[in-house]
Amino acid sequence: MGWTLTLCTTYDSTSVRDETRWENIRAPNSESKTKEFRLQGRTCMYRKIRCAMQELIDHYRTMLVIRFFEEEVEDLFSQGVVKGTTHPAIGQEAVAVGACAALRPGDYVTSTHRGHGHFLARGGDPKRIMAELFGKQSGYSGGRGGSQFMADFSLGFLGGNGITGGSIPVATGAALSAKLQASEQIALCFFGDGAANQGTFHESLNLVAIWKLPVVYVCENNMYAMSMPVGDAFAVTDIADRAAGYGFPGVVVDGNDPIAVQRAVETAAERARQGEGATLIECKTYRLSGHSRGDQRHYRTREEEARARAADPILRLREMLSADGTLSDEDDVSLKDEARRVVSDAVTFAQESEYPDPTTLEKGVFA
Amino acid sequence: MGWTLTLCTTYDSTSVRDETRWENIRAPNSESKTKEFRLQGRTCMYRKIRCAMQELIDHYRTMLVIRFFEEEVEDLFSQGVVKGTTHPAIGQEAVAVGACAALRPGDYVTSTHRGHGHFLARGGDPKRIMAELFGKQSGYSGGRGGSQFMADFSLGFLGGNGITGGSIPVATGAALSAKLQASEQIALCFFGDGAANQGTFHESLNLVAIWKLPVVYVCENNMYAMSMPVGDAFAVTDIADRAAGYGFPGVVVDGNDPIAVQRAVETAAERARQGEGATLIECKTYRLSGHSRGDQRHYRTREEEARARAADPILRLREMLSADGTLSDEDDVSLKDEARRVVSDAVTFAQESEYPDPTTLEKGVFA
Amino acid sequence: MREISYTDALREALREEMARDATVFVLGEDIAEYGGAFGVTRGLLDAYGSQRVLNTPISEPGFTGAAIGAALTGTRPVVEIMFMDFIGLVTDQLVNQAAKLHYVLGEQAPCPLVVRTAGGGGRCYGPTHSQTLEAWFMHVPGIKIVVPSTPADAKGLLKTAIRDDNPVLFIEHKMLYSRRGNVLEGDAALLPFGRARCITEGDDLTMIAWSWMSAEAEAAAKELEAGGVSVDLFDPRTLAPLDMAPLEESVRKTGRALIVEEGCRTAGVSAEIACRLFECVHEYLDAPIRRLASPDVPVPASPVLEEAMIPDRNAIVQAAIELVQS
Amino acid sequence: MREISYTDALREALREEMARDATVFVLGEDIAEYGGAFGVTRGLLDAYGSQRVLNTPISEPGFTGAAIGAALTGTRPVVEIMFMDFIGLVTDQLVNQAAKLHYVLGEQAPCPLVVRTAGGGGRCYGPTHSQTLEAWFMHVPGIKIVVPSTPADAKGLLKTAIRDDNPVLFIEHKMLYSRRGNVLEGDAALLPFGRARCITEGDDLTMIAWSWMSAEAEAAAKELEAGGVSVDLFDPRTLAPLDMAPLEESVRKTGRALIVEEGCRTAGVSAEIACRLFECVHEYLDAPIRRLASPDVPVPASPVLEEAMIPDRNAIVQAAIELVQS
Ligand SMILES: Cc1ncc(C[n+]2csc(CCOP(=O)(O)OP(=O)(O)O)c2C)c(N)n1
Ligand SMILES: Cc1ncc(C[n+]2csc(CCOP(=O)(O)OP(=O)(O)O)c2C)c(N)n1
Ligand SMILES: [Mg+2]
Ligand SMILES: [Mg+2]
Repeated sequence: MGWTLTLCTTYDSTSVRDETRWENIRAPNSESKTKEFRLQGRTCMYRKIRCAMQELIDHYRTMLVIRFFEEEVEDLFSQGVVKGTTHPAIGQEAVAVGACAALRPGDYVTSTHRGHGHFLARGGDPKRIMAELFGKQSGYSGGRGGSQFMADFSLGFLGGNGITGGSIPVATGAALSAKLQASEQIALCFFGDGAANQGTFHESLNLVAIWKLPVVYVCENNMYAMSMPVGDAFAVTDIADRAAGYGFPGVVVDGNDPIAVQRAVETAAERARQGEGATLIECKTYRLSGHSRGDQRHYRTREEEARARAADPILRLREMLSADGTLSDEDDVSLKDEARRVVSDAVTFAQESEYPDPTTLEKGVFA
Repeated sequence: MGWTLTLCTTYDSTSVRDETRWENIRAPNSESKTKEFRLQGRTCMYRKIRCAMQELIDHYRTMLVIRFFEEEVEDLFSQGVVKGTTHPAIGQEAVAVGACAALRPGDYVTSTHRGHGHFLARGGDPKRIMAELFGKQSGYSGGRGGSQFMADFSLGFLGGNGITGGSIPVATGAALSAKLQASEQIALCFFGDGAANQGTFHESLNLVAIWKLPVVYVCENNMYAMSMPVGDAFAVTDIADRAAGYGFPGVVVDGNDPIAVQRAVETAAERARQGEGATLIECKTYRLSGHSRGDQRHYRTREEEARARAADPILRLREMLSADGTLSDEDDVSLKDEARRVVSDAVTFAQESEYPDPTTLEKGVFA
Repeated sequence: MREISYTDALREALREEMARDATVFVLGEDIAEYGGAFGVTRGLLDAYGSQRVLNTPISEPGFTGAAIGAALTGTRPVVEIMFMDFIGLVTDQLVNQAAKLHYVLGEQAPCPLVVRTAGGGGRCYGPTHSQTLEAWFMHVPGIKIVVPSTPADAKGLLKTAIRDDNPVLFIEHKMLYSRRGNVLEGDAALLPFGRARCITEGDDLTMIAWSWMSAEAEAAAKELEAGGVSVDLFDPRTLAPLDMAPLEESVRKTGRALIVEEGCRTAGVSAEIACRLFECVHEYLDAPIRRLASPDVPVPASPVLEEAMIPDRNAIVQAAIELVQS
Repeated sequence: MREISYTDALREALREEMARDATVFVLGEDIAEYGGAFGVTRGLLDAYGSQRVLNTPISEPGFTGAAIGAALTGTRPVVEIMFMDFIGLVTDQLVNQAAKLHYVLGEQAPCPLVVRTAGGGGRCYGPTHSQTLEAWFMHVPGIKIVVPSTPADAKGLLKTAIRDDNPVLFIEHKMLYSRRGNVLEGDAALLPFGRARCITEGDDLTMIAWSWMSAEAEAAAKELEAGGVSVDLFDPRTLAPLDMAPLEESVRKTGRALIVEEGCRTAGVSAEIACRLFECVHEYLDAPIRRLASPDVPVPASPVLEEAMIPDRNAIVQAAIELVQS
């Protein structure tokens, strides 16, 4: 356990009803601000917060695995080795890693169409995830679900979803069953900015509010729903503000900072476990790659992308870790090698796995 | 044109972003408060506001027609003369009458399952409405739609709906077509507190907000969705607060005061016509009757109902009009006679009308 | 054996299963104090408390989706969708989530969900409170469909539905709630899925009908019997799984079949049943199989129109006579 | 006549109709700058501006409902639902609002709404991006269903759909977007609803297929022809209205019919078509009508499983040969 420098933004959310709950995010310790920067038009700043060095290194490692995994998948798809479609989470690694780091083993996680990162961060096996993308029997769903439908119930990871917002109600149900069974589990629900305009988002937040269910909503606002900029899809600046309509807190955090995300989720998880209900955490981030294969990205400029790349969460974390002396260049190289090996092992595993037997097609429709 | 005394509450809504827009509701003139009363746990007060006497008498007359119409319908149903089901708007007359009084002839109105009052207030023919309930050919829908599906497109009245919240998206579309056709029409959308928890409510408010469509949302918060008290269905006190999540104003008005409703809708309609977008007006009122035929009202107490009956909008309006000397007892009797005649004429018309010819059953499925 | 109503039978099934298994809970609009629009859940709140009898806001997709999430994580939710007409609001939830997740997530978790709903017309409730829509769900792999017509079937099949590890669409009928009949207690009441019930036996004609139409067909069969036409009448009771064997056997015997369906004719359940019969026993048919169904129109509110639309015992008798004479 | 792709044909239909009638507008997810997930609306934003080419948030029920409201009040909206699998989200809107309002409001206002969507599999897009669900809507009175398989049909029928005063579900197919063929300009391109297209003529067998399956069946028919089996192949092009006359006539000639459907077998479109044929021309049948369809399973993502599921030209050839030999 040591002190290390990380990012923690000063985003202000008008929806934060109970200011004190969030003080450890907003002012994680009494040390003064050290550096300002601009992100998506807001002034943010670095602060020192209490954080185990090892934890940060772990985060960095997992973020690297996600990044390399997604880059590899993009490659495999564009080469036609892997069929179908995929939605890479490149640029959004900090949300997945920070949020999952705040959970306990039994907790539930629901994911999205852009879910490889969530699954990896939750401890999913890269080999079986990759095999699923290859449509192989050894994949998490035996090749049936593909990129958008993968789960590991033993990890509490209830799966991605091909319907935008599709797993938001599932999270309600997982939390409800936790409550009915008086377990200490909570449900963490990942979803995108686009999903926040689905009707089931509204219905779910209201149900969770009136039933005081232990849900932590993690909105990955990556600034776009496919080609739709958040500015066109919302008449409000912060999605977190919608929480007020349901009577629970909404907060905005820097989604490119794993620690900011982690602290926010920890606080929300604690709240949920205490029976105090839900929290909506909006993580502002950016999808650095295209929406899916074939996206020409006509709806945004290369300049905007370059600005966003400057805030790449992996670069920022590395910079910070090395500025702090926590991570040497050598360590960095070996961490990256390690992450690349995880990914290439996964590819090898997937390649060497068998396709499902077509005669099993009709098996398992019913339990 | 004269000065008369009416009710105007001092409900405070935290969602009112632009305070000045609402000043004529909140402080319609500079005269001081005259009387306080309590409604649904809030302190409200009478104020003097500028209002034509004739307008108030007209409101009173229409409210009486609605009341007697609904009482008659309840009777007819319980006698089994009329089949199917009906949802009386008894106690909610002030919302329908106040809101429709603020509209121009070409404006659109969408209604609900509890829509007879809206239709009558919008100028619907009591005879054809009653005939529709009787399932007769002369009814607005030729007997096909029944209580929940009646419209008069020549009045801009686009109909009720059997799906709770079903016409909320229809209002979006009507406003959209008005905008595309650069007409000056606006769409007034009635819906209940229960409907505000439907997903399409959320989706519609967002669409209307981002497209800046001329919609005035009139939420009739009658304290219950069937048996579900608003306190159980919402974790917030005011539904109007939800407007903030979409970036337009939400206000709360005393839904038992036709003038309060009218002024709020006028202001919102003006805003809509100016291209400034939507407003959500929450009218707090009370359903004095059961939800529909057969409702035993186990979910609330008779005491609560008695308290609500003391705030009966028709009684309050009459009290005020007579206290003010505007309405003599004689006038009152003759207005009531007139209203009763309108209703009994409607019943006679309906009784004497023909049933639709069963051989027309399959006609008109397609246009 | 006691004679009770279909409503009471359903309530008994819920009570018994809730008592037997603490993971069973019910949710839906107005099911707590109000007891549900048709009174089925009356008394459950007092018996099992507000943790297991959950009134929901009007958010059908949201609470059905929540039930799916709960079903995937160790509980057995029983959802009430007040009218079957509202099933269009939860089609995505049923089709893309409930019916698929077990298969597409590699058989990791069952989804023991029951969705109860009141279907059909006959009460002049109008176009969005009277529809018969089971045909859609026969076309959906991964969901079972129950369409009980008697108190015994209602109770026995609801208990089975709750114990089933799969999503079950359980379609009650508003014209049957007051129907009375004998029911058993506890496990003795259980009835298996996929087992058609033979209501009357006869040689002249095979008749197939479910839900309310089964009751109308029963009345029609009596009338026909009196008129000298003897009917082999079957109620499939579950449409998925569908018990074809006794139907096929019967058609081999009678050579004629009439399928009675309350829903609209085109692409209805009868088309599937007729097709399967044609495929298997066409060489035994003395006349084309007849589908008697509602015409392809929305259900009108007016009593004269609704009556003209939905097949009743008279229409069934007439169709049967035409068929045996052809 | 120019040879263009199905995608381009669809785009031409939209452009021509938008130019012809200022009340036509398009809305849907990512249809503006992005041009739609399959590129159909590319360029419309530049041509007609953001008032008539509306990008929507991800709110299918909300924007489909809005389109219904707009259709009822004097405009002609064309909605894009990105994948047909999402149609379950708007089932209530289509069934309880769009399809019913004209009838149940006493024929006061038409509802000229087109809902375009991309159906079907073949691209390994997985369980919620590959489904074939038209059968549901055949069971819904008040909605027309178009299932074009060629560029000419795509263009001609989309233009007709936009001019139709009723709700039209217009189902495109992701395997057909790149298919090329000749199309006409302007009104000459218009094609009527309810008119089946005869693709090949033959005496041995009647084959009926639509959308992608029509293309596969065409390939199969060529192969069968080469092998000495001549096929009367029909594409109904619209499922509602459904043009039965030429199909019946053909079966009278061939005595055998094979219906090919991409969707799941049970309670599919084929059941209805087969039933109608049985009802009308049973005495001409030399063998039971054969339904070749996908088995009753969700569409799996894995290429080997998807391929095993969906009928293709080989499966069609095989089924046809079995049928003519029976
Ligand atoms: C119901 C539904 N509508 C549309 C789509 C197509 N689609 C897939 S992802 C996506 C964008 C989702 O945006 P967001 O929620 O912001 O997530 P992101 O892709 O940005 O991670 C869309 C429109 C879908 N899969 N499901
Ligand atoms: C989609 C849908 N769900 C449920 C119902 C049954 N239902 C009819 S009215 C009603 C209550 C509506 O409450 P609210 O919106 O507050 O209107 P109110 O009845 O109080 O006027 C319910 C649950 C319905 N008609 N449609
Ligand atoms: Mg996004
Ligand atoms: Mg209400």
